[in-house]
Amino acid sequence: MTSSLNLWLIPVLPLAGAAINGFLGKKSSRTAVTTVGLVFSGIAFAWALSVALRFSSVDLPYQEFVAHWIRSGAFSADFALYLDQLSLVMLLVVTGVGFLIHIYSVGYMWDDPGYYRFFAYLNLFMFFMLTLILANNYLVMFIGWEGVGLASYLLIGFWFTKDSAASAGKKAFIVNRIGDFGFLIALFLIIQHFGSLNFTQVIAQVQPISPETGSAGLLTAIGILLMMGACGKSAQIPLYVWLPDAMEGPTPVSALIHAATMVTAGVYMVARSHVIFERAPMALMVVAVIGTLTAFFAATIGIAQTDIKKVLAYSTVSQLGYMFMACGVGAFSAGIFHLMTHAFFKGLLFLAAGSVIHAVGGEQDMRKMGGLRSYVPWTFLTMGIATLAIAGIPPFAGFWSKDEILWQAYSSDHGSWVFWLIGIITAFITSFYMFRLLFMTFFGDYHGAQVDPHGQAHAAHGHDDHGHGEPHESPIVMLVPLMILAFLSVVGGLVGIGNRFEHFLAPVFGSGAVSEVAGETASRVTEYVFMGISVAVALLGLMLAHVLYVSKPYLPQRIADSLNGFYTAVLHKYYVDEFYAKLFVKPLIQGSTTILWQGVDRKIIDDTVNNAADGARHVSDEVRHMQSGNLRSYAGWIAAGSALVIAYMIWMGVR
Amino acid sequence: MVSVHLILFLAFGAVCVAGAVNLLAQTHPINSALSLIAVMAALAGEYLLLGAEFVAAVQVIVYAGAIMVLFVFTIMLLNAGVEERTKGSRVAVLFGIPGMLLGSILVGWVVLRHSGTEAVVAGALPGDPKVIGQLLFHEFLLPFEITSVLILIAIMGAVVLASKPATSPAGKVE
Amino acid sequence: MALPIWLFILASVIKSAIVLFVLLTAVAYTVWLERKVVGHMQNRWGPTRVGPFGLLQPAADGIKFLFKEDLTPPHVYKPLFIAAPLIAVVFALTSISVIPFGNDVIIRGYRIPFQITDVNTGLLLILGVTSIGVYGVALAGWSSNNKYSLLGGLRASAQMVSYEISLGLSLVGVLILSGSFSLRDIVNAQGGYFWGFIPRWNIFPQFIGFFCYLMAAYAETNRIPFDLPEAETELVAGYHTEYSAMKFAMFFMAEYANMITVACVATLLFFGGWHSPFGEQAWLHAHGAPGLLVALLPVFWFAAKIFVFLFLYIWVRGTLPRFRYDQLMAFGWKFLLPLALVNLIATAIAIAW
Amino acid sequence: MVPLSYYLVLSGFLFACGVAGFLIKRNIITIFMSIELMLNGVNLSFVAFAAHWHVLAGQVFVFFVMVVAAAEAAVGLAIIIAVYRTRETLNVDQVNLLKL
Repeated sequence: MTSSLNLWLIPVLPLAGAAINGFLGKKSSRTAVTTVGLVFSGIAFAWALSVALRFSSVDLPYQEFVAHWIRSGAFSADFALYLDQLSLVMLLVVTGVGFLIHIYSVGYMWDDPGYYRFFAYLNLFMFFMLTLILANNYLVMFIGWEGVGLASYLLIGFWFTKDSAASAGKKAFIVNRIGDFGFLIALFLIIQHFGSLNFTQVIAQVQPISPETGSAGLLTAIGILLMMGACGKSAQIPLYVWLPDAMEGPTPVSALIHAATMVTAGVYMVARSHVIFERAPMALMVVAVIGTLTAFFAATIGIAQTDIKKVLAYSTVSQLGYMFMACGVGAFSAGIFHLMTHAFFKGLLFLAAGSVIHAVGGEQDMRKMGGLRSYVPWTFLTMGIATLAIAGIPPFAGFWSKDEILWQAYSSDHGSWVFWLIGIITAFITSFYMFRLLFMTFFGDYHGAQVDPHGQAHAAHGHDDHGHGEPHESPIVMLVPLMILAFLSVVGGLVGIGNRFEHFLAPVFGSGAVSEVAGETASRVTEYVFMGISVAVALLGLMLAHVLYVSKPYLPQRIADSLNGFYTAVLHKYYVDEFYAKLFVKPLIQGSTTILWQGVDRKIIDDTVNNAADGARHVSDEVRHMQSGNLRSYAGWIAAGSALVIAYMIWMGVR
Repeated sequence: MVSVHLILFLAFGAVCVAGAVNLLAQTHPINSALSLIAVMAALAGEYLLLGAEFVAAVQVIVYAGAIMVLFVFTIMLLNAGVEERTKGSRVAVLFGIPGMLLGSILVGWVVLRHSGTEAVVAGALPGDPKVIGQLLFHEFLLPFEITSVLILIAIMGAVVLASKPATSPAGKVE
Repeated sequence: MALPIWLFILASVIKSAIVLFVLLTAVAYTVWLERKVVGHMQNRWGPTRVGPFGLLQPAADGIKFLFKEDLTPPHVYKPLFIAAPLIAVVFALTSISVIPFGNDVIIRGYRIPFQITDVNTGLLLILGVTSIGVYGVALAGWSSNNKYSLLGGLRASAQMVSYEISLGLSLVGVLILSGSFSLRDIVNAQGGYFWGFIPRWNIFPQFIGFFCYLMAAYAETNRIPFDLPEAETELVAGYHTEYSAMKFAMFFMAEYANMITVACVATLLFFGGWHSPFGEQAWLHAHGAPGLLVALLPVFWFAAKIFVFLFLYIWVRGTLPRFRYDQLMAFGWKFLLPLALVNLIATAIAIAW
Repeated sequence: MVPLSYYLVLSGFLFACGVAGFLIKRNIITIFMSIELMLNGVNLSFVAFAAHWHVLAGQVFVFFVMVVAAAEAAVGLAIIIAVYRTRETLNVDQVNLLKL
């Protein structure tokens, strides 16, 4: 290994920032807090860049030992870091986008009383996320995994005085627990069978196993359980329900955690353990199915949402579905590619949405917006770019990655035309609702004049100085990140041309079916055909949206009425939340109330304790008469007792 | 042949036993105190037989000369009379006495049965003051210092306890 | 060479008899001396009638004591009332048994020490015996069932216990210097001279110790200025108010015997025992003086020193008034004890260097 | 020569007498004396063992016991005086207020 890269600096710096802000921030001024928060995350980003520059000179995978942690018998898990192409990509994405969103937050959260808290949490999240990425074994990864869960809980419930926010945080946390349960079981299985959680060792042990051998069942189990964890973290069916509610958090949080970085942790984890999945076709199938269903399902819900952030949330879910679809068909590099581009444009979308909300003074309902493009041109511009990107219009970033995924879904040996079909329909829906969002927000004429400037969101955001009356452009500090991200969303996809990205990641995922297929001219033709289809679909969605929401605004209502049952179902997200409430939550509450509380706690535990106490009191009531207050009686007791002791000792043979 | 040592041991032992029994038998504390002094003096004799002459001297000086003087003094000060046989404690009679008897019988049985009959040579271990001093101030320095602290505390406690409270009837000034 | 056992016993008996006789005579004549000296100090003649200078006065006193009626008051606690004077006198006389009066004498090659018995913890034995002696006084006071006696007994016991501490501590300095409990060794350690002319007596290095010892000794023997137990002006006659005839005489003898014992101890410990202040013994040895002279000269010096001490006792009695009891206790605990401790520590440090 | 067991039996007897005194005596001062008697019995066995095993530490322990006894006597007698001042009695059967 060449000269040390000091990777440990990258996670530790944000941690230091979090500590400083968390402990001292309350007293110090906003500028100080800003400086600390930005400087530490910025240095982390800079360091990540320098690492990337020196990357070629490092022999991979580069591992860095930090400290001993657990050493029990043969098993050992250390605090150690691991760097290869995959984690480098994630590293750059997280630090870069994270840093941009930090900058953005300065403008967005400036008036919030919990300013220092926000930055402390944000830096804390950065620390955990980087730990997750750079971990060299599943256990450290799990620390980061749980840590980002914690950070997301804290940030979703950032305005904890608001019930919905607090409960949303709780919901996210609990739902994630379910996924983590599976993840943990998977880890236990890995320890059980491979005796280590170290990536390199696990891979080394899994490599020789071929899908046909007996232990494939084991690998399948591990894979499915890992996928369960991924479902929790990355909001896949059936555990996606927390993500839409998570929009209660501040918009930068939604952008950073619930679009760009954390929710992709699941994808990263699946990709990281690709060796296992590749040897468990069953698990791969599960991943693919879940991903595909989620993509379609969430997209359909996205159509009917009127809250701008909810729309983005569901689109996030469906995009994550795409990524999982890619992983499921064995095209991990495609998934990661989409992860990166998605980080760019979805982060951008959220930030732009935040800017819009900021512009209209905290209003999130798209029906109360419209015609904003004249008020907030920059926001409009960037958001348009992002929309084009996500809709998959070339040459924007989303096009390349999404098209790659679709192509793989069809062509790779794990894939099939079903995935492709659903994927293409989803692409259509995606572009439709994204443009719907765009048109509803920026076109037509402004409906927001009568917005009560002191709405609840208003109170939460605390934009007292502005927000009422005319919508207005956001400050420059918020616009700069938008522009940078916009630029990235434009060019970000170009790295994928000619499968350069795949080749970059090839050392990690092994040169699978991906490159050869891409190499053949015959299939290249078909690939171009598919490319055309997806573009056409995207444009179709654009036009439909334009027809419905620009040229003939009265149509949607009519359509809604015509298929009203389905529409309401979609509007209420297929009643999934209610369903879960009936199925899991209520029985849980009932059971714990009747059995655990009334039964176990009251009847068994409390009564045991009370009876013991009563018994003690009664016994001592009798015994206390021994304390007669007479010296000689005490002497008598002592003498008798010592006689007994002596007799016992002699009997025991102590002589 | 009955050695001088045995004779002396029996003589002093007889004094000890007599004194101890007398201590129990006498009803007046001062007689008990005097018999206890006799016991102590006889014990000093036993120590001499065992060669611990320094211990014997200190036994006489400290126990007979100081501690028992304190007792006698207290008896005289409080003018303690003949004790009346009150029936205060059934436990002492029902459990204490049998317990005491049982314990002592057991111990005596064990001692007589299991301790070998090898003799203790008279003066086998000359308790030379010099050596004892060496022990006290080197190996047992810490206990020694601790006991000195104990003594100090005891003195202060005694002063505080016996000092006449302002309101109580005047006792003998001490 | 050592004596055969029978000869040893014989010698011991003879020595005991001599010592006892001498001691009792000394006691008697100390009384006479005291009366004479105090008398002269008070411009009186003291006893003059019986014999020349009243020299037969002690005999007359003895006879009187013997033939007086020995009455026992009805209210006393008899056994102790009788036992008390015996205890007092017996323990007073016992302590003389370990005191060496002079050098060993060689009779037909047999070493015979001028000492009844030479135990190597003689000093401890003296201390123990004197501490036991307290009971005589205390029990006398208590058993005679009389408030003056009781007060006397209480005072005696408290005072003796208190001053015994200072007494012991004041002696420890000497013990450190000589490194032995055996009186003979202590005395031998004091032979020779500082710088050739000052006798190597402990009084010089241990002056403070000697002072403490003197004070404590006065208190131990219940002598003026510490004779609180028998303060005539306060308690009629203290602990021996109820006593008469021979029992009273026993207390009397006990007191003076104690005085002599204390004087002996002071001489042995601080004044070089039988060593003479001048170097004449060696000179006599050199010039072959008669053995008897050589043997008795130390005894003479010893007696002379004791006489000086007794005279000091009497002198003090004739001079000083009596302390108050609280003054006595304060003096003992707050002045004498710390002083003795300081002296002890100083000596220890000096030796350690 | 005297067997060790004789000394031990003697000390045990003294100790037992002390216990018995504690049990049957009413006068608190006498009870204290009984305690002293027990301590003396223990001391005897200490010295006997010291002579038997040729370990001088046994005699050293006797000194510690004496110190403790002295302290105990001082404090105890002071307590006795205090008790007598308040309760005007030395009979332990009359001093039994310390109870539930």
